[in-house]
Amino acid sequence: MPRSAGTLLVLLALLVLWQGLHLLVGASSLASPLQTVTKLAALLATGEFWLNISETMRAFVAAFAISLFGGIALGIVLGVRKLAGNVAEPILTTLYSIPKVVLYPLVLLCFGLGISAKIAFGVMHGLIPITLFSMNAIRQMKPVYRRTSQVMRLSPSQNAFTVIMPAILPEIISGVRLGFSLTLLGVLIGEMFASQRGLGFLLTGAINLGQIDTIMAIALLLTVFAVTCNALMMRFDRRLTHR
Amino acid sequence: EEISVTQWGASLYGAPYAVAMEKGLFKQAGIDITGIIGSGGGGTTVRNILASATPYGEVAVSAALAAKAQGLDLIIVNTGTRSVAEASMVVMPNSELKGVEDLAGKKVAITSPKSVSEMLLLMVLREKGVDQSKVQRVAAGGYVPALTMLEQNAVVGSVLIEPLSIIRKDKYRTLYKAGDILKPMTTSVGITTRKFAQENPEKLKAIIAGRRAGVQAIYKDPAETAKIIEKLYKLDAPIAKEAVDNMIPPKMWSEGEFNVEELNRMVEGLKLIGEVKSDVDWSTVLDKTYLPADLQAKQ
Amino acid sequence: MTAASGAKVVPLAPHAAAQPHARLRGVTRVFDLPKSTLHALGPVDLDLAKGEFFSVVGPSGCGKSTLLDILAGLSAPQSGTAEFEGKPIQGVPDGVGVVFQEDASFPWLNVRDNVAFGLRRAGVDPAEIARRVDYAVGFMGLKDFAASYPAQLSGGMRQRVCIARTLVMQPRLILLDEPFGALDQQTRLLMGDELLRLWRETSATILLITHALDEAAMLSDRVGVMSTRPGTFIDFVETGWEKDRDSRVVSTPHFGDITARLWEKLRIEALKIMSAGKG
Amino acid sequence: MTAASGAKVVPLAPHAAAQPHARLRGVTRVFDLPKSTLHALGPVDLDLAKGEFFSVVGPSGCGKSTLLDILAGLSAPQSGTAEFEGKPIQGVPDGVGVVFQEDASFPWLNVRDNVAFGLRRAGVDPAEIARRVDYAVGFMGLKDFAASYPAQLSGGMRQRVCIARTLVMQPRLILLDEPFGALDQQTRLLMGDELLRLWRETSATILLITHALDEAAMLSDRVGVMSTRPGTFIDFVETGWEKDRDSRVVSTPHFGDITARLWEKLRIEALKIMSAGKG
Amino acid sequence: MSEKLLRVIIVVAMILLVEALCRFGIIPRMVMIAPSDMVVELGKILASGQFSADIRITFTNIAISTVLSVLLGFAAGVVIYSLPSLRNAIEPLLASYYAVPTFVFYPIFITLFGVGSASIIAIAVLLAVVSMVTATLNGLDRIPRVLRKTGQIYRMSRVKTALLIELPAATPYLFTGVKLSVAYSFIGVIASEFILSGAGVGYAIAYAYNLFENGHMYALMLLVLIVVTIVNTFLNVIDRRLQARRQR
Ligand SMILES: Nc1ncnc2c1ncn2[C@@H]1O[C@H](COP(=O)(O)OP(=O)(O)OP(=O)(O)O)[C@@H](O)[C@H]1O
Ligand SMILES: Nc1ncnc2c1ncn2[C@@H]1O[C@H](COP(=O)(O)OP(=O)(O)OP(=O)(O)O)[C@@H](O)[C@H]1O
Ligand SMILES: [Mg+2]
Ligand SMILES: [Mg+2]
Repeated sequence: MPRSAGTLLVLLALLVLWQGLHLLVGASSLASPLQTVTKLAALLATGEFWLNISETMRAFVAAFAISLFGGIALGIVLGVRKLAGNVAEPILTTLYSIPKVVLYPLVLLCFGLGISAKIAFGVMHGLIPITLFSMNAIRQMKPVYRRTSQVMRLSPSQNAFTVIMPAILPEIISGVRLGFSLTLLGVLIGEMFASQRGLGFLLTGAINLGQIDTIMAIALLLTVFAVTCNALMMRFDRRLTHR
Repeated sequence: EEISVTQWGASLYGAPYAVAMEKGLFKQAGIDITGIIGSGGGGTTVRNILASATPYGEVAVSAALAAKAQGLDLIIVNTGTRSVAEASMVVMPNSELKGVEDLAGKKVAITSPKSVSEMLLLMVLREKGVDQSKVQRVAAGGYVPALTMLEQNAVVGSVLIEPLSIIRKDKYRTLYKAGDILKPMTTSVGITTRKFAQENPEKLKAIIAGRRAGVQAIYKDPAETAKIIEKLYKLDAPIAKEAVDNMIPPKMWSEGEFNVEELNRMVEGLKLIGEVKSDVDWSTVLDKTYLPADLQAKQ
Repeated sequence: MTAASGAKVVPLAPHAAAQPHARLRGVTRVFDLPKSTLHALGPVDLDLAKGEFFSVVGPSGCGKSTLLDILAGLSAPQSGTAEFEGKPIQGVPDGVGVVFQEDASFPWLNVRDNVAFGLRRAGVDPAEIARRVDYAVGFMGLKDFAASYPAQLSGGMRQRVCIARTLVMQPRLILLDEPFGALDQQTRLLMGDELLRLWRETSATILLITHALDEAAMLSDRVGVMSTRPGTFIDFVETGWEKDRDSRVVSTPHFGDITARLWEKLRIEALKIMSAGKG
Repeated sequence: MTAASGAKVVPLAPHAAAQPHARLRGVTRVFDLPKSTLHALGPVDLDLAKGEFFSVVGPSGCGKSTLLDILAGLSAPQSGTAEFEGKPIQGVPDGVGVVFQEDASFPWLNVRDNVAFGLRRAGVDPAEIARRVDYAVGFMGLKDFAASYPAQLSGGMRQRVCIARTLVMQPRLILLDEPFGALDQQTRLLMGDELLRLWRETSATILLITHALDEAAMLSDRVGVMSTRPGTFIDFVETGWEKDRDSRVVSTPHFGDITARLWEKLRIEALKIMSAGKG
Repeated sequence: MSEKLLRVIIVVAMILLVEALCRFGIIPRMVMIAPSDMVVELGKILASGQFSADIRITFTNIAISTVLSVLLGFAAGVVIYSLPSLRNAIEPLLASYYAVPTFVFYPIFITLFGVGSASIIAIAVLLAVVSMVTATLNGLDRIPRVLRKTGQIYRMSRVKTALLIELPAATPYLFTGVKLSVAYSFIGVIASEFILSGAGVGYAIAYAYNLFENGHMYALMLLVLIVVTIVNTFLNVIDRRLQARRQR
């Protein structure tokens, strides 16, 4: 697997760069890879930290589930209803490029504090990309597939589950991958404001106290988590679609 | 039930609640407080309070007044902290600056415009007779970035606050402690909605009484307090100890009684940064009826 | 060379007299565009005899695929009547198989599953599915690729997958829309031979749309030449080949005659467009 | 019908005897793949007489475009020699024009600017550019589209833009790689006539790669048939058409003879692959 | 055209609905002020110039960050494109990039770039640059090989080929990257200000939120919304111009 070997090399180079930067700017601004990993291990050894992780996870899983199912459903509706899709698309792309953080006060005011605001904020980030990708997946599905299922006289449900779903899956997965990352980001930002638990809360605390090793450890954890999930989804995609 | 406390976990405002919770003092007073909702402070805390099932919380005076000014139906039912002893100004160890007077004509870092850090700086300058327009204030966005600016010589001094100042005390020299220069003033107050107060006077009284018991416990046994803080705030033992010890002499935590003089001192400060435009008519804001009877009498 | 001896060129279809397998009368199709309408096809009269191999040639955009859609029941004619096995075509009739112009293989299924797709949906017994799929995969020369996915195959092989997928349903009328468009001449020739073999074995009626005149000339019993849009049949050319023919007919003089006749028809049609304004 | 009377089919190229315009001797080309090498072409010997219209037919992937690249100086042969006008080909020689297999029109330039592109790069005087571009645009029937962008044209028209862009450079050797691949038979026929007219007017040497045997038979003086990869010439077929021919030759019996011969060659080649393993 | 009309109708209807909800007190004034009030407030703060320093800082930072991400992303894209083995190694990482919470690197940036605009710009660039890299790679990939060959036929130099053929051929794809860079620069700058900084529109919104100045807060939100919409519409117009020549 020379491909992943190359990726490993790049990761190694990043590590070296990280260490170099650490030496350059000093330990108070950037913890070294070793310090970070040690700190992460220490954090992971406390039950407290796992509580925070599970808090973040709860919000994230809920937000992601809503983005996922809501986004796909909405995307499919907009993809099938051409007019609705054409009308909605520019609105959605504009909403997508709004810095959603400016709406955070509004979210707090509407949802109160606690998990629902975090979930809402995660959904605001993740829903639109998944919707847009799903909509385009339907729109760009080769018309010949529809004709084929007609010629084979498939029932509507056969058509939906054995033709349309598998045909649009790859696009949907791309959307879901982006939606995944952005939902996570949204939940974290949400936690950085008003909460008493969660990784975002820990991050705020660490930033306020200048605990750089904690910051880096959480960032590392999040990065590893997100990159792993992403890689798994890509793997799943390749497995399933053979393209 | 959960209540909100500003800067929970980051500053010692919350110590009485921590102690009261740990030692079961709230339960003794007749209420079961299970958790504290923390936040970045200011209006966020006020909003958290409003959104809570038990809308009581301790917030900065400025936030309470701002919320009131915007027409929120709030009342102040007790006071929280009454000292600025945790705030200081640091310089690099090799700095030539000796005192507040030397700041004239120099650049110093504050967290953000109109923040408490700026207010305290301005109050100190006024106290020491330094023209505030001669000191250039740079907003860093937070205490840690402010220290970074200091280290990079972008400024000569930086505001700082405990426990950060204790954690990093070896790296800087303290130019002044705000608590040494400024007279005591009310820095945080307990607020609630008028509606909640009318419907649940007993609960409210229990919270205030529980907190008061917490404050008394702190002064009685600082060592134990430090242990509790260490645990709940996840601080190192010596730092927690020093942080608590520093706050004992200036009597940081009030038992809840209102002191108009100290309240007005804070308003003077808020006027300096322009957050409050005129004197505050406390009678419309304060409600003493939920304080323990002995404290109601104190002025 | 067994084929083509004594074959004649007969201008109009004698099959039309018998009870036709499929029958179009005065069929037209008009598309509604955003601001106008487009008369795409017709009026077309066509009779396909049972077991006939019929090819359609005509310029691009003349309505060949539209014609196929109507026969497949995928779209209804604007006017006129379309019948299959004596019944009017409404929706896709049973017994009709279609190989589309575009690659319609499902990229998420391997070759075997692609071929078995229709049978599974129709609820055919698994043992029977296996039998039929094996046969079709072998027949189309895909045995070594049964477990491959379409992305790993060339365009020509993918088209074969689609043909096999249609075949296993054992349609009585097979409609093929330029199935060899992506192939080079050599492979076309080989595929043509296989198509002929298939046709003989199943005795299905075949309608083949192609733009290659020589392909039409070599494979069909009868070639219909269409005009430019709105497409109508301007000529029917009987090839007179024996049923037992194969690609060797290309080296007979009669093959040259047929292609020459087809070319001449097309050239006249082309010159008409020319004089009407440059295409 | 003036053409094709008394034309004969001559197996090998007599032009080769004269001083050839372009000349290949023992030319091969091998590509380095990540894990192996691919022998794509040759050895090929070829002489193009000055003013000859030569066509190449052969199966897909046999190396036709590779051959063209070598003549155009876009890639160097692995072994053997390539000459143009008596000089070895090193880099793109002056006087050679190429129309590629793929659409090479520049989508960001309108038709006029596309056609003028090469002349501008060569620093030709603006008045002269205008004159030549006008002529070529008119010649290719693009006058009404001079200000249009390629995306607004059909595939065939875009290919004409590329031909015009090549023409204005007045090349002495024109290499055309399946220029009519995207067109239907009718339009091909018309384009073929235009190509013949162009060839007569400029008296350039033309090498045309095509997969349509009838196109090769109709247009060329001589057709080279290539084997499968690695491509070598397995036959040269002389058509014997007069220089003054046009598409009417398709309805002569001789046209049928030539196509039949080309088909037969290809069929034998195809059967060889068949027996070697299914393609 | 009718689609456009429908869209305008829908947007206007939604605004009117919110307006009505606010006016009738179904949405309390403390939660949200009516859209018409937002406009009035926006007019006021623009007239008073109270936030003009913040607005200037923010939009300058966004502009700088966009330009930097576009240039850096393009350059990096070209380099990665020309080194296929590096590219193979990097591509799986690029695909996961947006999963990294960029803003936690702020403490490092303030050490490297100091407190203030430079660090904020650095975060925004970090966020925005990758879409430009991806778009550049995509654009370079999609230059048909035959266009480069055509350049050779006209015996053009490498530089001329790059300028006259490769660049125009890749432009529509590059522009997609530019669009994304703008969007992410907006998000990066304003989010950083909101969370981390002491100046700028993002900070002003957070500050207004803290002090219950709903008027200022919603006026500033509206400002951001309007600017994003205008910039987006403008970019889309250019994009459609570029695409129109390419598509039927
Ligand atoms: N769904 C549709 N809506 C509008 N116009 C259509 C539609 N389908 C086909 N057309 C138009 O009808 C005409 C005939 O189309 P059709 O696909 O039948 O041509 P064709 O003969 O199959 O062409 P080709 O040889 O290129 O496949 C074309 O002009 C086409 O643009
Ligand atoms: N740059 C290259 N690198 C590696 N292999 C190549 C390259 N160019 C062509 N080939 C291979 O060389 C063989 C001949 O290619 P070429 O394009 O010359 O064929 P062709 O006869 O023009 O085919 P077609 O009729 O499909 O255009 C093919 O197998 C092709 O895959
Ligand atoms: Mg068609
Ligand atoms: Mg080729």
